[in-house]
Amino acid sequence: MTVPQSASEVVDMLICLAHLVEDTAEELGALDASLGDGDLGVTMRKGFTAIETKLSDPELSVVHPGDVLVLAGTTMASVAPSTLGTLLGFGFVKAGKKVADKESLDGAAWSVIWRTIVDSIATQGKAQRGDKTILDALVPGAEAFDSALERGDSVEEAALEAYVAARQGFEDTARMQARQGRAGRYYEHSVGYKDAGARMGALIFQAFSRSEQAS
Amino acid sequence: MTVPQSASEVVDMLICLAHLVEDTAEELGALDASLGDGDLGVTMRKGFTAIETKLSDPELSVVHPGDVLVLAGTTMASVAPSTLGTLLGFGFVKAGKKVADKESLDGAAWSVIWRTIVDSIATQGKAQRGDKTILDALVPGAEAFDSALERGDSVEEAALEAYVAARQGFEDTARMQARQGRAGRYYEHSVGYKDAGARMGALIFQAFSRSEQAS
Amino acid sequence: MKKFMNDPSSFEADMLEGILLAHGDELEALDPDRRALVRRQAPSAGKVGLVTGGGSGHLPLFLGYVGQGMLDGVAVGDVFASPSAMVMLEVTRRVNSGSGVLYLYGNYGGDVLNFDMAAEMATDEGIEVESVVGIDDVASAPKGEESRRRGIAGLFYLYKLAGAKAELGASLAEVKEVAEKAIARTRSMGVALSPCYLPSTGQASFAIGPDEMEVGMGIHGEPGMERLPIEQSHQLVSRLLEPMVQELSLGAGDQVSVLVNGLGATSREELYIVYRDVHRWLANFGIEVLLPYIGEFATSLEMSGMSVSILSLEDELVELLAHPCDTPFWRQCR
Amino acid sequence: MKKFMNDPSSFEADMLEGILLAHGDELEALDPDRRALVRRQAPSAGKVGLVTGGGSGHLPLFLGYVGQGMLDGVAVGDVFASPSAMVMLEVTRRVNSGSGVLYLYGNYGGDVLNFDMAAEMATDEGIEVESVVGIDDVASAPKGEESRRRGIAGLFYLYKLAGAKAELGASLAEVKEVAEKAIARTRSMGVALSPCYLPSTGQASFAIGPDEMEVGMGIHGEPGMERLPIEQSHQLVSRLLEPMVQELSLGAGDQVSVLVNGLGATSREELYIVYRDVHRWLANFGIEVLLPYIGEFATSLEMSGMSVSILSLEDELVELLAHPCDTPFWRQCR
Ligand SMILES: Nc1ncnc2c1ncn2[C@@H]1O[C@H](COP(=O)(O)OP(=O)(O)O)[C@@H](O)[C@H]1O
Ligand SMILES: Nc1ncnc2c1ncn2[C@@H]1O[C@H](COP(=O)(O)OP(=O)(O)O)[C@@H](O)[C@H]1O
Ligand SMILES: [Mg+2]
Ligand SMILES: [Mg+2]
Ligand SMILES: [Mg+2]
Ligand SMILES: [Mg+2]
Repeated sequence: MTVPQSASEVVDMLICLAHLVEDTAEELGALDASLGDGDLGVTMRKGFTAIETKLSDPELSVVHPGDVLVLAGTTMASVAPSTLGTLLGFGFVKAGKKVADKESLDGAAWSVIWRTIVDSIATQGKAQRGDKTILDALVPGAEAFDSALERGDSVEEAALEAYVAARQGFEDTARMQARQGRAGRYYEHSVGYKDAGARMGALIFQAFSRSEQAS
Repeated sequence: MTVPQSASEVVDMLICLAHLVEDTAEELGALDASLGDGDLGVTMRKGFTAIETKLSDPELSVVHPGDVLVLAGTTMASVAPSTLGTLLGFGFVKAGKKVADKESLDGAAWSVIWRTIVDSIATQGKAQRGDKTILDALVPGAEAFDSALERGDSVEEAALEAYVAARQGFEDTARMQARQGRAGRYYEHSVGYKDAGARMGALIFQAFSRSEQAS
Repeated sequence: MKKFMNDPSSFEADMLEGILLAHGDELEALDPDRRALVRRQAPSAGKVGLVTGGGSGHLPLFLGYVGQGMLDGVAVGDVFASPSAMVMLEVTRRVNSGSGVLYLYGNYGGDVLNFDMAAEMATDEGIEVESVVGIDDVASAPKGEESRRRGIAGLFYLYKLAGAKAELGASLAEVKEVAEKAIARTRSMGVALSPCYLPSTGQASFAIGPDEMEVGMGIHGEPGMERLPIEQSHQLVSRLLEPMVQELSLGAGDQVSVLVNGLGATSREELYIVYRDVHRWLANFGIEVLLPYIGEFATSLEMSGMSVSILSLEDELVELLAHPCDTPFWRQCR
Repeated sequence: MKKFMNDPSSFEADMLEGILLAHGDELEALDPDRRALVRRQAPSAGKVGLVTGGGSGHLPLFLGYVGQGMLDGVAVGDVFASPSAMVMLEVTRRVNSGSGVLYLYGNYGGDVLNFDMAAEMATDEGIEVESVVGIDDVASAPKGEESRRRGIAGLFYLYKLAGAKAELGASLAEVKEVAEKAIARTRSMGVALSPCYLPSTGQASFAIGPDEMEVGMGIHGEPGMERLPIEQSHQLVSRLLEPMVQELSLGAGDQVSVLVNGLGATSREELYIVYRDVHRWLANFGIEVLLPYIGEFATSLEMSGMSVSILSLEDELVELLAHPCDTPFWRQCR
C-alpha cells in the first residue's frame, strides 16, 4: 500500500484502475443512463482496456512516470472520445507533461498532477465544482490530498484521505443540479441522481490510494 | 328496350353502363382482389364516371354514334389507364372509328363494333379466348349476337342473347386457368375464381341489351 | 401508416407540384395535371428523343432522370399505376425533333399496353418510334423466360447509357442498339425487409415477420422467390450475386458497374456495407468494379430493402456511363 | 431491428470500407481505421483547409461533403459518437496548406470538446485554426440561448457557403466571416415520426405512438418541443416555418434557399409534398425561394421524419450557393 513513485509503479496503478473500471462498468453505465446516454461504462472500459494493453506491452520502455500518464491519456482520448474520455484523457496528458522531468513522483509531484487534471477538466469542460460532474469527486479529492500533506501526513495517508473525500464528493452529487453535458438538459429533475463521472473520479483516487476498502 | 342507333342513344347506353358499373364496383373490386390488385372496381368507376360527365355535357354535339364511342374510349384510356381501362378504351376508340361514317347503327354495324373491340383487345393484350380475361365474356357475346342475326332474330333479340352468352362466359371463367396479367402469375391456383374483367364484359352487353334482368 | 402529406387523394398532384416548383428551371409540364413532363429545351435539334414513364412512388424513377445526358420526357402515373397512352403521346410529340423517339421503360403490364398504344398513335402521326423494355430483375422469372421479367433499378443503366448515346448524336437505330445492349448486360435482384404503405388506402403492400426477409421482391411488393430469416450482409450478397454473375457469364478479368439501390427506408450506411461485400465478393473472383453507384435510384415509397444491379461493361459502355449528365435527381459533373 | 449489416461491432468499419472502395478516387484515408478522411488532392496550395467531423449514422453528414467546392477533410466517429481529437489533428495537419484551417461542425458536447482539443494541439504545432459551430436547430434552445442550440441539416449550408468561399481563394478570416454569416442566417426545425435503431444495441432511440409526431426532435433522438397528433403537411409546415421566418426577420421581397431534408425512412415523394407547402407558405408572404434542396442531407440512420431549413439570402450567398461542387454525396455541375 504505497503511492506510486516510479514509472512502473504508475503503470501498476493504472492497471489497477483498469481492473476497478472493469468491475464497476455496469454501475457507471447505469448511473450515466439516468441522466445521460448510458455509455460511460462501455467507454471507460474501452479506454482502460486499451490503456492496459498498451502498458502491459513487454516492449514498452518508459523511464519517466510522466510519460506513462501522457501515454495513458493519449490512449484514452483516442479510443474513447466521449465527453469524459476526452476530458480525462487530456487531463492525464497535461498532468504527465507537467511532471515530465521527474524520474520519481513525491507528494508534491502528485499534488501538481491532481491540480493539473482538475484545472484541465475545468477549463476544457467550462465547468466548476458544484456542476455535478467528475470535478465534484476530483476537486475534494485533490484538496484533501493537499491538506493532509500540509498537515504533515504521509503520502499514503494523504492518498487515503483523498479517496475518502472523492468518494464522499460522489455521494454528494445526488444533491446537486446538473449544469453540464447531457445531464444539464434535465435542470431541476437531475436532483436525486448521483453523477456517473463523479463515480469515475472516486475510482481514480481509489486506485491511487490502493485502497482495498469496498468501493 | 331497343338497341341504340343514333348518337344520343349510344350516349344513353353508355350512361346506363356507367350506372351498372357504379352498382357493381364492389363486386368488380372483390373479383380483382382474388387474382389481381383489387383496383378494377375503382378504375372502372373512375373511367365511367368521367365518361358520364363528358357525355352529359349539354355543350356536347356529336352527330355520329361512332364519335361517341371514340370519345368514351379516349376518356377511359386517359383517366383509367390500368390494363382493362386501356384495352377497353382503345377497343372503343377503334370500334368507333370503324363505324365513323354511319349516322345510325344497325345490326351489321353493331356486329362490326363488337368484333372490332374483341380484335383490338386480343391484339393489344396478346390474349385469346380461354385465357381467363374479359375476352371470355366478349367473344361469346359477340358470337351469339352474330348467330342470332344470321338466324333472322331482331337486333333486340340478338342483343339479349349476346348478354346471356357473355354472362355465361363470365361464369365459365371459374373453370379456366389464367394466362394473362397479374392473375397469370397464379398458374393453376387461379382455377376456381371467376375473372373480374369478364364480369365487366358481361356488364357491357347488359347495357347494350338494356336488359332489366338481375345481373 | 404515417406520412407527410395532405389529402391522400392529392398525393400525386401535390408531389408533382412540389417537383415543378423546385425544378421548374429544368423541367416543364405540358398539361395542367403535370403528368407529361419534358426537359425545358426539348426537342434538341437532331437528337433522338428518349421517353420513359411509369407509376409514381418510385422516385427518382421515373421522372427523376429527365435532363441533360439522360431522358427527354416522362409520362407520370398515379402511385403504382401506369400513365395513359395519351399522356405518353403528348410527351412523344414534344420531344420528337424529327430524329425519332425511343421508349425506355419497365416491363409491367399496364405500362407495356399503354406505351404500345402510344407508339401506334405516334406512328400514325408520322413519328418514328421504337421501344426497349427493362427486364433486369432475375428474381421475377426464370432464365429462358427473360421477357416476362420485371424492370427494377437496372433501368438506371438503361437510361444512362442510351441517354449518353443519344446526347452524342447517334441515330435512333444506334441508340436502340445501345439500349438493347444495356438490357442484355444488366441483371438485378432485390430484398425487402418491410412493406410500403399505399397513400390512398393506408394498406401495407405485404406482411413480413420481424426477422424475415423476402428475397426477390418487386418494387410494388410483388412476391419474391423465397422468404428467409434475415442474414448477414456478406451472406445475402453472395446469394444475390451468384445467379446474376452466372447469367452474365462474368469471370476473372471482367469489368462491371455495380448499383446498390435503397428501396426507401434503408440507411445509406447499410447500402455502403452491402457495397463493401459486393465489391469484395466480385474481387474474390477477379471481377473489377468501375463506376459504382450507391444510393436511392428506384424506390418503393418507404419500403425497407435494397437491390443490387450489375452491368457487364465493355469499352463503349464505360465511356457512356462516365459521360456527364445533369438531371434534377442525378448529376455527374465534368 | 432489421438491418443490412455484418457483425454490429464492425458497422462503422464495414461502412467506411465500402465508402473508400466506392469513392477512393476522390477520398483518401490517412489511417488504417479510415477515421481520418481527406480529399485526395489536399492540401490545395494557398487554399484555406475546411475540416468537419462528427458521429456516424448521419450520411451524407459528415464525411459526404468532402470534395471539390466543399470540405477538405473529416474526422469520423462511431455511430452517434464524437471522433477523437487525435484524428481531427491528423486531418488538420494534412489539409493545412499554410493558409490556415477552419473547423465547421455541429454543436454537440463531445464534438466541441474534441475540436477544441484538436485546435489547441494544432495551434501548438503552428497551424492557424479557427472554428465555427453549427447551431441551426431552433427547437433545441430558446431565442437568446442560441449558443446552446444543436446543429442539424443547416450544416449543409455552412459547408456549401464556406466551401465555395475557400475554393475562390479567400483568406481564413474571410472564409470564417462567410461561415458566421451562414450561421446567423440559417434556421432549421425537424419532426420525427419513428425512431432509429442503434446497430450496437438494437435499441430504438425513442418511443412514439402510431399517430404521433415529435416536433423539434434532434438527429440522435434528442427530445423535441412537443409531442402532437400527426397533422397534414401544410399545417405542419406552417408550424415549422413561423418561428424560423420570425427569427430571420423575413418578409415580402426577401429571398431564401430552402432545404427539405429526409431523416432516413421518409420517401422523396413526401419531401416534395412538404416542399410544395413550404414554397406556397413563403410565396404567400412574398418570400421567394431560390436554389431549393430536397433530399437526404443529414439523416439519423433509418429514422422516419424530416426537417426544413431556411437560409436567408443576400447577393454573395446566392453566388456561393450556386458555385459548382463535386463531392461523393453532393454534386452541382457547371
Ligand atoms: N462540461 C463538462 N465538464 C466536466 N465534466 C463533464 C462535463 N460534461 C459532462 N461531464 C462529466 O462527464 C460524464 C458523462 O461522460 P460521458 O458518458 O463520456 O458523456 P457523453 O456520453 O455525453 O459524451 C458526466 O457524468 C459528468 O461527470
Ligand atoms: N393481356 C390481357 N388481355 C386481355 N385482358 C386482360 C389482359 N390482362 C388482364 N386482362 C383483363 O384485365 C382484368 C384486370 O384489369 P385491371 O384491374 O385493370 O388490371 P391491372 O390492375 O393489373 O392493371 C383481368 O381480370 C382480365 O380480364
Ligand atoms: Mg454518456
Ligand atoms: Mg456518449
Ligand atoms: Mg387490377
Ligand atoms: Mg391495377
